[in-house]
Amino acid sequence: MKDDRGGQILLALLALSIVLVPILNSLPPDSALYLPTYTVTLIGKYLTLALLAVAVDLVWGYLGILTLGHGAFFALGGYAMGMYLMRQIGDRGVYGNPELPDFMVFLNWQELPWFWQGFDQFWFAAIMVMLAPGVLAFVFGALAFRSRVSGVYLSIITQALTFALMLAFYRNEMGFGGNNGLTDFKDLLGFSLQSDSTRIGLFIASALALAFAYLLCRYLMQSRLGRVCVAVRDAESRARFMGYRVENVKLWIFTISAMIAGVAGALYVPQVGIINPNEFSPLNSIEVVVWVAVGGRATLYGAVVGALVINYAKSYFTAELPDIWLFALGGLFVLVTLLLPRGITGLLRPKEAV
Amino acid sequence: MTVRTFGALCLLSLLLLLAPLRAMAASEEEVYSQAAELLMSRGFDEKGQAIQLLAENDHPQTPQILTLLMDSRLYYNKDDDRLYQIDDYDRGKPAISIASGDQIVIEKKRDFKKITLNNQLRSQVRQIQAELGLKAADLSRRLAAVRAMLGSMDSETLSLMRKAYAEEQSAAVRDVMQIAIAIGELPGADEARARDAIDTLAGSLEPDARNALSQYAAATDSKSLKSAAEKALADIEQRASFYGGIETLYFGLSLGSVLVLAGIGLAITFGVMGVINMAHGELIMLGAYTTYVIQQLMPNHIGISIIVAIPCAFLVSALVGIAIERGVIRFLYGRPLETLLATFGISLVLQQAVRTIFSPLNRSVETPEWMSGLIEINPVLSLTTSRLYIIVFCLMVFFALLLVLKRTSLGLQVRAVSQNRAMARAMGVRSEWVDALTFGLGSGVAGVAGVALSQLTNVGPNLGQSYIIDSFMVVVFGGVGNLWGTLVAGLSLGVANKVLEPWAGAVLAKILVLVFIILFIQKRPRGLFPQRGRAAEG
Amino acid sequence: MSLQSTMAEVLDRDHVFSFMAPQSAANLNVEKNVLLYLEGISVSFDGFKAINDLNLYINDGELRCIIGPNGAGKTTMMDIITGKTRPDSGAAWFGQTINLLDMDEPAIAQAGIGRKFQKPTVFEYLTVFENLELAMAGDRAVLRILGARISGEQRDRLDEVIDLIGLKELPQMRAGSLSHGQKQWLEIGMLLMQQPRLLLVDEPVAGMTHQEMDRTAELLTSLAGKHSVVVVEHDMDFVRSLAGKDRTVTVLHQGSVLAEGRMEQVQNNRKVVEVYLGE
Amino acid sequence: MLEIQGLNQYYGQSHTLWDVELSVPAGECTVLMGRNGVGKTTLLQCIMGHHSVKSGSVQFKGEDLLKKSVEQRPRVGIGYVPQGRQIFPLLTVEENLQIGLPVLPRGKRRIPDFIFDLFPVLAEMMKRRGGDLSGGQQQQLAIGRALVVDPQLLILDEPTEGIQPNVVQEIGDIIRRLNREMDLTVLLVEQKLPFARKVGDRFCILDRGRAVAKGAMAELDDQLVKEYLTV
Amino acid sequence: ADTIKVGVLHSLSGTMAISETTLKDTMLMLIDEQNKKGGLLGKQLEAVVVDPASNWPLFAEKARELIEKDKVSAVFGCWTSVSRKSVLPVFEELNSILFYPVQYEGEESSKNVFYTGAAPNQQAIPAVDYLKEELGVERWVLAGTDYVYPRTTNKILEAYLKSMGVAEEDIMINYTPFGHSDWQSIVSDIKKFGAEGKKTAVVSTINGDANVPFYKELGAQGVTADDIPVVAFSVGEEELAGIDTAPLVGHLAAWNYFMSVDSEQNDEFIESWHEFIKNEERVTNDPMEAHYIGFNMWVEAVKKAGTTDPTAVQDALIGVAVPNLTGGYATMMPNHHIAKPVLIGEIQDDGQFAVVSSTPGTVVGDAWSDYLEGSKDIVSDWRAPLSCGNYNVKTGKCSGQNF
Ligand SMILES: Nc1ncnc2c1ncn2[C@@H]1O[C@H](COP(=O)(O)OP(=O)(O)OP(=O)(O)O)[C@@H](O)[C@H]1O
Ligand SMILES: Nc1ncnc2c1ncn2[C@@H]1O[C@H](COP(=O)(O)OP(=O)(O)OP(=O)(O)O)[C@@H](O)[C@H]1O
Ligand SMILES: [Mg+2]
Ligand SMILES: [Mg+2]
Repeated sequence: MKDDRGGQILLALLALSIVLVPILNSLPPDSALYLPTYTVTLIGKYLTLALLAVAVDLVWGYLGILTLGHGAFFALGGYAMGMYLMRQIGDRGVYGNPELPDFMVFLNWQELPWFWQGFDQFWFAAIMVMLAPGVLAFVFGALAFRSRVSGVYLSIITQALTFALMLAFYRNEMGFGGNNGLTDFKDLLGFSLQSDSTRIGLFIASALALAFAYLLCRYLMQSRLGRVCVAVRDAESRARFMGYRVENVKLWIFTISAMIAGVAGALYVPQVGIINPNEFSPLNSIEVVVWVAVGGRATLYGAVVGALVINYAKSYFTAELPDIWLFALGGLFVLVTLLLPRGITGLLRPKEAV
Repeated sequence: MTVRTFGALCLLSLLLLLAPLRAMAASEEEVYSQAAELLMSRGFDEKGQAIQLLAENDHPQTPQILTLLMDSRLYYNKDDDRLYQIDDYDRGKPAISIASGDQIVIEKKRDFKKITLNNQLRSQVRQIQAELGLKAADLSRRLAAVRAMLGSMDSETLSLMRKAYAEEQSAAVRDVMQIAIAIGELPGADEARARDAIDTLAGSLEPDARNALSQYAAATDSKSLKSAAEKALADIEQRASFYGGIETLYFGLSLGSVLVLAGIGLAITFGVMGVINMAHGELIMLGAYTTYVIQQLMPNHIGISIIVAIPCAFLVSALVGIAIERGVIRFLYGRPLETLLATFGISLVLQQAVRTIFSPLNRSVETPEWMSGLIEINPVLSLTTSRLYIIVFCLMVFFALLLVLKRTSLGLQVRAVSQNRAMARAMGVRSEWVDALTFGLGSGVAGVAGVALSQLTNVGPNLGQSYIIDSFMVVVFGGVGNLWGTLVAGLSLGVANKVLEPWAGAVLAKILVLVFIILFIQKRPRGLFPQRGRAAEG
Repeated sequence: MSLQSTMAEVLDRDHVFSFMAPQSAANLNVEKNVLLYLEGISVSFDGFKAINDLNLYINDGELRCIIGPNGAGKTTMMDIITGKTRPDSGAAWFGQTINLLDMDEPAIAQAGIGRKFQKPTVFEYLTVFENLELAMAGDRAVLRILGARISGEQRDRLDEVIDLIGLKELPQMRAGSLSHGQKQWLEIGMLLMQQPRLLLVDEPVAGMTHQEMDRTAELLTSLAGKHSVVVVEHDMDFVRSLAGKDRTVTVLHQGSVLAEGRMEQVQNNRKVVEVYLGE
Repeated sequence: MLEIQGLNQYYGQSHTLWDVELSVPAGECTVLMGRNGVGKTTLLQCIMGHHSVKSGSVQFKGEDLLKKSVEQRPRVGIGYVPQGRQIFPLLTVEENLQIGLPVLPRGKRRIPDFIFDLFPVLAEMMKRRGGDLSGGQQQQLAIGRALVVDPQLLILDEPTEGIQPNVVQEIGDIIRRLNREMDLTVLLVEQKLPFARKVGDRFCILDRGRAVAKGAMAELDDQLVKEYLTV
Repeated sequence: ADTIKVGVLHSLSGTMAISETTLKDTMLMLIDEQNKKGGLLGKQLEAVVVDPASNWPLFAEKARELIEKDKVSAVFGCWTSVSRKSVLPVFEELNSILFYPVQYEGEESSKNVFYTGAAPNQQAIPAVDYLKEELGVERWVLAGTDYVYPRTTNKILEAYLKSMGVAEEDIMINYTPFGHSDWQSIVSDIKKFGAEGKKTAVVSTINGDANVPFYKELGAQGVTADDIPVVAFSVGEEELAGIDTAPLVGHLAAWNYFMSVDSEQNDEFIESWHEFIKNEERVTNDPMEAHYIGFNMWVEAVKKAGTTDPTAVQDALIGVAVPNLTGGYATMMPNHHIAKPVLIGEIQDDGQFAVVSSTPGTVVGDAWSDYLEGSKDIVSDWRAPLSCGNYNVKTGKCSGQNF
C-alpha cells in the first residue's frame, strides 16, 4: 500500500466523496455548490462501472486473461438484484398480481418459476448477486482453464458465453422479461428508489464497494499470489514447471473477479432503473476492456480512472455533441493508444525500465 | 399442329369459364376504349373488368398491356384520358401512347398517373399471362402453364388436359400432364383407376399431388385405397425429406460461405498479422457502401455494377485499411492488445462517418437480374441463384487468397514478420511495406465480402457490428493463422446452425451453436486446425 | 451409500473436485536407490522418431551427464520427464511409487523434479528477486501462496542464492532486462531455490565464460549427493570436469542410448567419436 | 570494412555502451569478447539497427550505416546470426532460409547449395517447422539463414552455443573457410577462448560497456584474460 | 427563461439510429415551424437534443437530464418499448410529459406518457381482417422477432383468429432473434406451409434490421405477393428506402399513415419536410405523423392551459383534437391513446405504398387488449374522478400507479 500513490489518492477521493456528496446534496438548490440528485446518481452509476472495470483489470491486467465477456457476470448480478426489486413491487404492478411480476401475468404465466423463488428476500438476492456470477465463472473457468484454453481462444469463448446468454435472456420463455427486461422498480429494502436519501445511500454503497474491492484486489495482487499471477501472465508454462497449478490460480482470480462484477451489476441496476439483456452484449464487454486500457492496465486505479473518464465523456458528448460524439470518443481511443501507451495514469507513474 | 390445337383448346376453356362475365363481342377499337376507360377509373374492381375484357376478346395489344401493368409502366394522362407507356417517369422523358404509338414528352410529372394493381389483380393478370402462354411454342412456358393448372383441376380442365395429353410430344410436359390428369381423376375414380392415379401421384413431388393424395386419403371410404394413398404419401414424404436434407445442407453451406466471407479478411489481419482488428466489420461495411455508390453511378447497368463493385470495394477498403495501418497500427506492433483499443475507436469513427455521409438510413442495393431467381431441381428442391453465386464467390476469394499467401513471397514475409519482427527486418524484409500490403489485402477482402453481403442484408451503418462477432468466432474456431481452418469452420458452423434450426428454432439454434463452440474449444483449445509443434505449445 | 458418507465425501474438499486435491499424493520411495526410471520410452512427431526405446536409470544422489549430437533427443527426454510431452509408449517412474506418466507438469514439479530450460526462460516482468521468491520451495496451493510471507530463514537463503548467481547488485532488475548469460544464471538460481530432488539441467553453461563454467561445475557437483542431477551439455571441458573419473556419462544418439560409462570409456568409444566428438 | 567510433547507447536511463571504438578490417575475423552482460550483444544489435544509439558513428565500407534502415543492412551485405537463434518458429526450415532471398538480385534468388554441404541436417529437415528443431539444429539453421543473403560481413553472436563438439569444430572450420576462401569478413562474439583463438585474427574485449583492449589474436595474453574474461 | 424547452430523446447512434434519427429531424422541423408561426405563449421554442445511443439505461439517464437539468416542458422520444419502459419511472417521478410516437404492444397507460403510435387494435386486427375478407386467407404464419411487441401482437392475433374459427394447424408461429440475417430456412418453411392448398399469408412483426434480409430472401426464393402476401407492421417507407422493392411489389403493410395518402395536409407536410431536410428523395412515415400529431396536440394543450406546467398540460391534452395527415382529425383519448384511421397499403416498386383499404372512420387506441386474459378487465381513464391508467372493473382497484 505504501508505494501505491494512485491507490491512495483514489481511496482518499472516495472517502471524501462519501462525506461530501450527502452534504452538498442537502444544500439549497440555488447554492453554487449544490449537487443535484441527478448528478449523484450519475456518479453512483459511474462508480459501479468503475467497479466492473476493476474486476476486468484484475483478470486482464494481472492474469493476462483478455476477457471479452465480463459483462455477463455484471448482468447476472444485475438480474439477481433486478429480480429482488421486481418481487418487491408486490401487488403494486399494473395487473395487481401479488405474486407474479407484470410481464409474467401478461404472458399468461400461471405461477412463479422455480428460479424466481427466494428473491423476495434481500439476503437471498444478495447472496445470489455473488453466487450466480461466481458459479458461472467457476464452472466456465474450471472447464476452460483445465483444458488450457488460453489467449484469443479464451477471449472468444468468453465472448461466446456472453453472446449466448444475451440471446437466451432475450427469449421471453426464459422468464426474465425478454427484451424489456426488468423495470419499474419501486423500492429497495423498504426505501423508495425515488427518494433522494435512497439515491445517496446507493451512491455511498457504490463508493464503499469500490473502495473495498480495490483494497481486496490490491491485497491479492500484492501478495505472492499476485506475483504468481504476473508470472502466469508472462510465462504460463514456466510457472507450471515450477509446480504452480496455473488453472487453479486462474480459476480463483477469475471467480473472484466475476463476483466483483456481479456486485457492480447489482449496484448498477437500482441506480439506472432497468436491466435488460443488452447488458450481455459482447460489445459492452469489449468496451469495459477499452476503459481499462485507456486508464492504464494492471494498476487497478487506472481501471477506475478509465471507467470514469470514458463514461463521463460519454454522458457529456451525448448531450453536447449528439450528432458527432462518436468521432470524439473514437478519436479519444485512438489518441490515447498512440500517445499514452500506458494509459492516462501512465502519465502519473514513473517510467519503469522494461 | 398439336401445340396450336392445344393452345386453342386452353383458350377455349378459358373463355368458357369466363362466359358469364363476357361482354358483347365488339370490334377491337371498342374493346380497347372500353378497357382503357375502366383501367383509368379508381376502383380495383373496374380495373379487373378491364383486364378480363381484354383477355376475353383476345385483343392484340393484350399481352403488351398486361406486361406494362405488371411492370408498373402503364400511366394515363389526366388531360387527354389516354394510356401511355412510360419507362422513365421524369420530366422531359418520353411517354408513348398505347393506342397510337405516338410519343410525347412529359412536361409535368403530375399530369401522368400510374395505373396501380393490387394483389388480386396481379394474380389475375398472371393467370391470364400463363394461360396465354399455353399457346407458346416455347416448351418451358407450356410446362409452366400445365404446372400452374395443377392446383385447380376440375372436370372441365381434366378433359382438356386429357386431349392435350394425347397430342403433346414432349416427354417432360407429358409427365406433368399425367400428374395433372391423375389429380383431376382421383376424387371420382373407380377402384382400379384410383389405384393407377395414386401410383402416378406417388411418383411426383409436386405439392399439389401431395395435397390431392392427402385429401383423397381423408375422404375415401375404401380401406385399401386409403392405405394405398397413405403409403404413397409416406413415400413422397420420405423423398421430400431427403430433398429437405439437401436443401438444409445448401442453406447451411450458403450461410457458412457468408460467414467465411465475413471472416476471411480477418483471418489475415488477425490470424496472420495478429492485429485484433475491431474495425473489420466497418471495412466490410465500406465494401457494401461502395457497391451502393457504384449502383448510383451506373443506374442503367445494374447487371455489371456488381462486377465493377468488386474491384472498387477491394480498393476502397484496402486503401482505408492501409491508411489505418500506416496511421495507427504500425505504432502498435508488439502490443497486440492495444490494437483492440485503437481499432475499436476507429470502428466508431467509421460508423459515424458513414452516418454523416450517407445518413443513418439503410441504402438500397439492387440485385442484378442474373443473380436473382431460382434453379429448380425438382418441385420440392430449388436453389436460390444469388446464394449459389455467393458460395462460388466465397470459394473463389478463398482460393485466390490461399494462392497469394502460399505462392507469393508476400505470404512468407508476413508470417515471418508476425513471428519475429526484428529478425525479419534483419533478414531484409521490408516489414513496413509488408504490413501495409498485408493489412490492405485483409481489408480489401473484407470490402469484397461487403459486396456479397450487400446482396443479402442491410447496407447501413450497423452492418459491420452485426458481423464482427461472427467473424472472430469463425477465425478462432478454425484455428488462428490457418486459412483452411477459417473455411472449414465457417462452413461447418453454417451447416450446424441450419441443421439445428428446424427443431430448435432460430434463437435456440444460435445459442446451441455458441455453446457448441465453447465446448469444442475445451476439446481443442487451439481451434479446428491448431498450430502444432514446440513453438506453438510454448 | 449412507447419507453421512455422502456428506463426508462432499465435504472432503480433496475429493469433490479432483483439481482441488493436493497433488503429490504418493510418497517418494527410493528403497532401491534408483530415483528415476525411464523404460522403453518412444515418442515420435509427425512420424519422426525423436526418442526410440530409451532406457535410463538415475540413482539417488547421482550426478549424470548426458551428451549426444544435436537432435539426439536430450531435450525431448526432459520434456517427457517433466510432463511436457507424452510418450507414445514406455514407462517413467520417479522412485518406486510415482508414475510420472499419470501426472501433469505442476504435479511432477511438486513431486520434486526441477528443470532448467535450454533456452533460458524466466518471468521477464518480475524482478530477479521475485523470480527467485516464486521458485522457492513451499506449498503451491492458491490460498497458501496468498498468505505466504518470506521468513527470515528464507530470506537468508534468497540472499545466498542471489549472491551465488552473481546478481547481487541487480535484485530489483526486471528479469527481462538481463543479458543472456545473466538469465542463465538466474534460471540456475531458481532451480536452487526450488530444491528439487531431481534437477534436470539443459545446457547450463551456454553463453558463459570458461571461469563461470568452472563455477557452475563446482556448484552442480556440490549439489550431487543430496540431490540427483542430470546435466545435458555440449561443452566437453565442462562435461569432463563434471564427470571426473568415476561418474557415469550417457551418450544419446537418435533417440536411444548409444553408450554409457565413465568419461574415458565414452570418449574413446569409436562411434561416439564419429557421431559426436569429432577427431 | 566496419568502423565504429564513439558509440554510446542507453537502455532507458542506463548507459550500456560507453564510447565504444571498434574496427573490423576487411577479410579478417574479429572476435569480440567479454564477460556476461558487458554489452556484446547490445553492440551487435546497434550495428544491426535494433537499438537507436545516442551518439557515435558506424561506418560500413565507408558508408554511414546509422542512416540506413534495419532492412537495408542485409542489402548492403551484412549477415546476422543473433544470440538465441531467433528462428521463425512456425516457418519450415526451407521457408526460414527463403526469407532472405528477396535481398538478392533477381535471377540469383536460390538457396545456395553450399549451405546444405555445410549443414546436411538442414537438407534432411527441410519441411520441418523451425521451432521444432533441437537447439543445435536451430543454431545451424540460423547460420545458414545468414549466409543466404550472400553477405560480405558476417556477424555471429555466440554461434557455438549448444552445438555438438564436432559441429563446433566444423563451424570453426567453416568460418575460417568463408573467411579465407570466400573473403568474408567476420565479426564474432565468443566466450570460449580456445575457439576464439582458433578462428580469430583479431580480438576486442569489452568490459562494462567499454572497449578496453584490442589487437591481433596473438596479443591476447593471460594477463588480459585474467583481467577481463574471468570472474 | 424566455424560451420554452422541448426535449428530443431519440437515438442518433447505435442500432436504433436508423429509425430514430428521422424523428429527431422531424421534431426539429416542427419546432422550427412553430417558431416561425410566432412560438408558443409568446415565447420561442427551443429544442434540446440528446443522444441516448440505443442504450436503454442511457435513455433513463438522458431523460432525467432533460427534465431535471435542462428543465424541458415536454419530451418527444423513444422508439423501442424497452426504452420507453426505461424512462417511464423517470417521467412519473418527475411528473413530466413524454410523447411516444411508435406502434407498440399496448398494456400500458401512464399519467405522463401520451401514446401517439398505434395500439395493436389500430394495426394488427384490421390488417388480419383485410387479409381474411379481401384476400381469402385461410392459413396464417405469424412471424416475429422474439420480443414483447411481436409476442403480444401474435398472442392477440392468435386468440382473434381462433375466435374466428381458424384451426390450430393453420397457424404457424415463428420467432427469430434480433437482427436475424439468415432467413433461408424460415422462408423455405413458409413456402412449404403455403403449398398445402390453402391461401396463406404471413403476418410479420419482424423488427428493424432483420426486415431487409427477410424481404431479400422472399424475393430470392420467389415468394411473390400473389402467392403468399406478407403484411408487416414495422415496415414503412423509410425501411423500404433501404430495400430493392422490385421483388416485393404487392406485399402489404398496415399503418395509420402512408406518404402516398392524398390529402392537403400531407402534401404540405411532405413539402416542408423536403425543404427542411434539403433532400427531395427523403420519405415520410407513420411515426413522423405521430410526432406531428403529438406536437400539435401539445401546442394546443399548452395554449388551452395557458402554461407549460405539466399537470395542467396533461389535463388539457385529453380531448384535444388536431388534424392528422390523412385528412381527418386525431383526438387524444382519456386513456392517453389517440384515435386513428387504419390503412392497408401495398408496396409499389417505387418504395411507396398504394392504399388498398382503409377503415371507414377512426379507431380508438385500446391500451388494454380485449383479447388477453390479464387485461380484459382493465380500463384506463385519466379524467377525474377515476384518474387511473389501469383500473380493474371487476375488483374495482386501481393498481400500479407511481405518483
Ligand atoms: N514437436 C516436435 N515436432 C517435430 N519434431 C520435433 C518436435 N520436438 C522435437 N523434435 C525433433 O526431435 C529431435 C530431438 O530434439 P531434441 O530437442 O530433444 O534434441 P536435443 O538432443 O535436445 O538436441 P540439442 O542438443 O541440439 O538441443 C530433433 O530432431 C527435433 O527436430
Ligand atoms: N532491454 C534491456 N533493457 C535494459 N537493460 C538491458 C536490456 N538488454 C540488456 N540490458 C542490459 O545491458 C547489459 C548488456 O547486455 P548484453 O545483452 O549486451 O550483454 P552481453 O555482453 O551480450 O552478455 P551475454 O554474454 O550474457 O550475452 C546487461 O547488463 C543487461 O542487463
Ligand atoms: Mg536440446
Ligand atoms: Mg550476449
